[in-house]
Amino acid sequence: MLDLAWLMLALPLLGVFLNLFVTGRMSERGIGWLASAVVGLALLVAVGAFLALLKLPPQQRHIELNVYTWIASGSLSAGFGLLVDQLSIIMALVVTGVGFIIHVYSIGYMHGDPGFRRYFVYLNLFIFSMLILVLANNFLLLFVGWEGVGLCSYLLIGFWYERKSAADAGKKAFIVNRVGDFGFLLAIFLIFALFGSLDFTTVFSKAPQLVQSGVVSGAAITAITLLLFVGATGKSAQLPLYVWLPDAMEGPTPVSALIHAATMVTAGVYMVVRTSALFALAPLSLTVVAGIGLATAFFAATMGLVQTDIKRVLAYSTVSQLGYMFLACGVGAFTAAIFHLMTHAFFKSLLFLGSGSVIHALGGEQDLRRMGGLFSKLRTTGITFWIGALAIAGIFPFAGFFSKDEILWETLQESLFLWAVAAFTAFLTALYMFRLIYLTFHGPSRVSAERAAHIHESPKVMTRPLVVLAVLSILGGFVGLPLIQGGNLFKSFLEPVLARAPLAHGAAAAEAGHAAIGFELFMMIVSLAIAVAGLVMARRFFLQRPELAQRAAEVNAWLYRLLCGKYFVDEAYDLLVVRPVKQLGTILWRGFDVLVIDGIANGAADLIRGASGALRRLQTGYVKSYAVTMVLGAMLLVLYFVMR
Amino acid sequence: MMTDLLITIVKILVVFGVYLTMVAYLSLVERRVSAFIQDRRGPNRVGPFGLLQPLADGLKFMFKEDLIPHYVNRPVYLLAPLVALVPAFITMAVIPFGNTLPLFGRDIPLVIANVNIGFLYIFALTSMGVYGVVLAGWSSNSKYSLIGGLRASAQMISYELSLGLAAVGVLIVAGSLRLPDIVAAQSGLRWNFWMQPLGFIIFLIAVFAETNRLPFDLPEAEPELVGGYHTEYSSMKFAMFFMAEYANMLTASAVVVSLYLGGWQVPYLEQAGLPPLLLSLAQVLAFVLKVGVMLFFFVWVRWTLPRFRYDQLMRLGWKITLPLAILNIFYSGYLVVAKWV
Amino acid sequence: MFVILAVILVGASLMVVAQRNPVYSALFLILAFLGLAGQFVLLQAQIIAVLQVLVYAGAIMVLFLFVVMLLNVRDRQAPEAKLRWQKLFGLILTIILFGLVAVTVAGEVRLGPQGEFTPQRLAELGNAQVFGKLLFTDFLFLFEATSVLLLVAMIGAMVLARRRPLGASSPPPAASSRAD
Amino acid sequence: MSFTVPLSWYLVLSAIVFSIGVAGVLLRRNALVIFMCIEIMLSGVNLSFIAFSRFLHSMSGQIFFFFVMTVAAAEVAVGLAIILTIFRSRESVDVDEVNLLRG
Repeated sequence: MLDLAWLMLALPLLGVFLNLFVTGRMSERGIGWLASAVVGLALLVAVGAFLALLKLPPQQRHIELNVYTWIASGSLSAGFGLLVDQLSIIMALVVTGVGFIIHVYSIGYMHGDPGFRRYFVYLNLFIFSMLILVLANNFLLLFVGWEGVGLCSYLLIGFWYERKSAADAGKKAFIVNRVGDFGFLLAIFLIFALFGSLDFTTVFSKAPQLVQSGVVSGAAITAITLLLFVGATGKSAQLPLYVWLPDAMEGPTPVSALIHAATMVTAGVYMVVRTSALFALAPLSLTVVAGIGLATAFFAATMGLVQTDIKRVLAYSTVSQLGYMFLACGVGAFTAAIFHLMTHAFFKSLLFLGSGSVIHALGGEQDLRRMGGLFSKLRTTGITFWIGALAIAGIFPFAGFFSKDEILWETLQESLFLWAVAAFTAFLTALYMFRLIYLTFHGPSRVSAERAAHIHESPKVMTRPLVVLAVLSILGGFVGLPLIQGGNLFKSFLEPVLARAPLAHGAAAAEAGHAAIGFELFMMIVSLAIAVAGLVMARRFFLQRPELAQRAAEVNAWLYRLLCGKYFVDEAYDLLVVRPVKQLGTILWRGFDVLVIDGIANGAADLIRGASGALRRLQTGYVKSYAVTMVLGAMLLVLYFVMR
Repeated sequence: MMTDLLITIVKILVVFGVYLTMVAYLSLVERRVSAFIQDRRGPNRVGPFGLLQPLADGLKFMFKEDLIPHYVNRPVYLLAPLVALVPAFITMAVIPFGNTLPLFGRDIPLVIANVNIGFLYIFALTSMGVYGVVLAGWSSNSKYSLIGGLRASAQMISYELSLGLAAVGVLIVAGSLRLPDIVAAQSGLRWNFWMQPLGFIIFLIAVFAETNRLPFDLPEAEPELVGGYHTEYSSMKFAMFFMAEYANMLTASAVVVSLYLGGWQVPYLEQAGLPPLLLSLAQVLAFVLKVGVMLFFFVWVRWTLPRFRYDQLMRLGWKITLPLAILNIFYSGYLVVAKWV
Repeated sequence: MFVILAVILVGASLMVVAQRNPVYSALFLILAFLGLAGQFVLLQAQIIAVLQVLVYAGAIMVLFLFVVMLLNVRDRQAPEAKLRWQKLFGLILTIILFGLVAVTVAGEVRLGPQGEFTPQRLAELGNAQVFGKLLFTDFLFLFEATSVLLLVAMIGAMVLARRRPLGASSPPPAASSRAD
Repeated sequence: MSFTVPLSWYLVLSAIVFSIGVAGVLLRRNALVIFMCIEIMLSGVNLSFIAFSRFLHSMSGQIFFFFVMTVAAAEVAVGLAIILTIFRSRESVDVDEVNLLRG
């Protein structure tokens, strides 16, 4: 089964080509189910590979498949190779699993859209790129997947390109990502310069020795890891490059769920975890990662608190949760990061799909202020949404509780301050999530009259995925049970991949954890309490006494404005980056482009026109002239032989 | 050395003499046979059975006024009859009319030139034969002649293919391009006539077309083209075309006999125990007889079959005989592989 | 013998160029080909000589004559000034070319290694036999390639010469298949 | 037949014939004649092929002649067809009047 891992890649690609070239006359259903089927089959392959991997002893769960040598130039040789190990298989499972569910959901959601086929082509292409990203066995191929998902993201955000806002959002996402990609590329260059290879295995096994022997300085490793992290911040929407993600909500909701919640945005986390061996050698980088992650988590949560667009709330929530993951990475709890990544994929896609269902039911309405009281009408959506919210807020026994608690626990091992901020963020998380729930599903209906008439539960093709995801959101956490010895299956499964990186504090934390089970239990209760507190407060502010929220906003007017304006980061970027660049562009356009570039281009054209005008004379159309030319040529040849 | 040359010269003279005589009398034969077929008498006044008729004809042609129309292209007009006549004559050089003739203590091969590619030589000359007709047609500067010439060129080129390809079968069986070898390969009853009837028929058809004989005489089809390419010719020049036609017939008959009817071979005559000289002469006689039969066949066909239409002619040539000829090549190959020959 | 044939060849070639009437040109070309065939016989390449007569003189030239007669065109009088310039130029070019080639070939010719087919051997084996054997062994691929070439040319000629797009019967381009 | 004619004579003859062909191509304007002159050029080349074949005791020259001939035949068939078409549309075979390909 492991040898067939390439099928995971091949199947979505097949879907792309089939839907691009073959299924021209197929019905919507046919197209949609074909696209879903290839991803479903890929999921089956992934499951098969996973089971096959489980059968192997932990030390051998590392299979590399070299499909073919892609680039071989000098000492640079990048193969098209796949790496199947615990980490990548989990990622592949998440990608294909959530991907499959969302494909199915999309059949219902995109029903009747003129770009139906295009949508599924993009979606399959995305799955393909994402699988390349997670299965790549070297940095270059990883980068290919990285750019591939970026492209798909761009295409899908701007899917409704007739809308200027959608097209702009696509461009914004792409451009902001380029900044991160630039860092990533630099990191790759550095890695190649220092290690002479781009293969994960080679680089990671070499790195500790090279650093120890002083061939590669610690500063260089720090530089590499920081640059890698720059890439990660771009892709995973961390400070300061998070700005594109909220705008990305212009895309179809399933896309937001798949790409901008469950999979692509977690690529940064995956990349950091994948390169944990390098990060482990650079404590400074880890600190930066933790700091950025926590800051992002906190600020995004505060911004999510005041958003009125249902999807934007979720977008900020995603940013915030990604911050959590980076925080986990930063404190060395890589398994916790991946664990949270997985559970987050489940409940966040559930939430997005639920919001999609709501939007679908309301005929495109996204504004929280025009919702409310929908629970009775959208029962399935409402229940599953609740499950998702409980999961993200970290209420026992939903998935989010386990993963978030693990992060908080690991953070507490690292520093009390970090823990405090993280815990407060958890509180904020619960607060904005339940705000969302209460404003959407409960309280008085604020839906406009003509929309209210059409409210209906979504078709089964949409609600069934919700149910599946809800089940996953409930059960997903139990693979990583804390406290009980050997209960954390997830961690013990994943640990060997990261074992190559000796994690000082991680190991210490494990020691400490086993030493004080009571303390850990206490901390779990604390975090649960925090979450419940958020819930209660949200209930009070947004359901029972909405005027309280009003008043709070008035009292802290400047804070409210700040939050509503999203800290005016976009404006600051506009002022600091966009305008100068534009001005520079204008200068270059007026001065350089018109005069020099155009001059060269037009000059070349003029030259060719002039030359061809002259040469045209040669092309007289008379056979005679050609004959004369041939004779002259023959004479020259003969002359050459005579002279020789 | 000198004797060899002498013998060759003698051979040439003898062959040429016999040949010309035969050509002359062929015209008589044709008229007599046609009369016979049409149930009338034919020329019988000049000499016994009209045997002196060719002589009288010849004299008449010579003393007629040689009329050259003013609008013709003179040099070519004069050249054309010669071009028509010569190839037919010199083709005879490679035809073996007998085995060796033991005379004065030497074995004289009864062929003027035993060229090792005699077969191709025949074809080369045959292909030259077309020029006489074409040039005559063109130089006469008359529409009948021109059309006749064009028809002749198209027809002869078309059928030359079938001719050659049909004969390839013979070559495959004989394994040589020398005509004496080809004849020798047909000893006993193994005439190619029996071995490859298909090839023989195709060859025969093609030969009829090459000689512009009925049913393939479109270049000179009287009802349409007056006289075809020789409409504007008169007197001795017309006689030359006339002779050329009969010479071609004669040559063609000789070739057919050599290729398919065993040449000078008479089955099992060698075993009869005749003295060598007698044997040799008997074989020459056999050859002449066979040619005579072929000639009679030519005449017979002429007065029996109607003329083809032009498109029918082309279709027959390109769509029927040519593929069949190619088929025949495969068949011949099979003969060789299966060791039937 | 060489000289006689050479004179025929050169003279006939010159006449081809010099004659106004294309029919005469064609006739002289046939004569030139016959002269060339004679040269080939002198060079003991009988099969080549026969092929020369059979294909060039017999088939290709018939086709030429056929077309010449079909078209029956006369040289029209054209603007003379340009023509004279052209002629002069062409003549000069030709002479220069000839001079160059002649200088190259007339001097001492260094012969490369001699092959196995000495005249004696050739006479023994038979020119045609050797030729055929080589053609169907060492040069088989080329031979087959030429047959494809001929097929293509045949079809091409038919397509080009066809008067109407479909269904019309035009005189078949006969000579192209001759070299089989 | 004793062989006395040296190779260079043949080559010079070949050069002469070739040059005559070139001259014809350059001087004449009738497409048909130009075609014939091309055949003359080919003949010149063929002559040297056969001559070399004779003097080098190699059959390659003769084989080459065969291929040249084949190509010539194909060329003539196509060329004449082209000339025929040109004549049909223009009532002329003067190459100087055919200049549609003028740049």
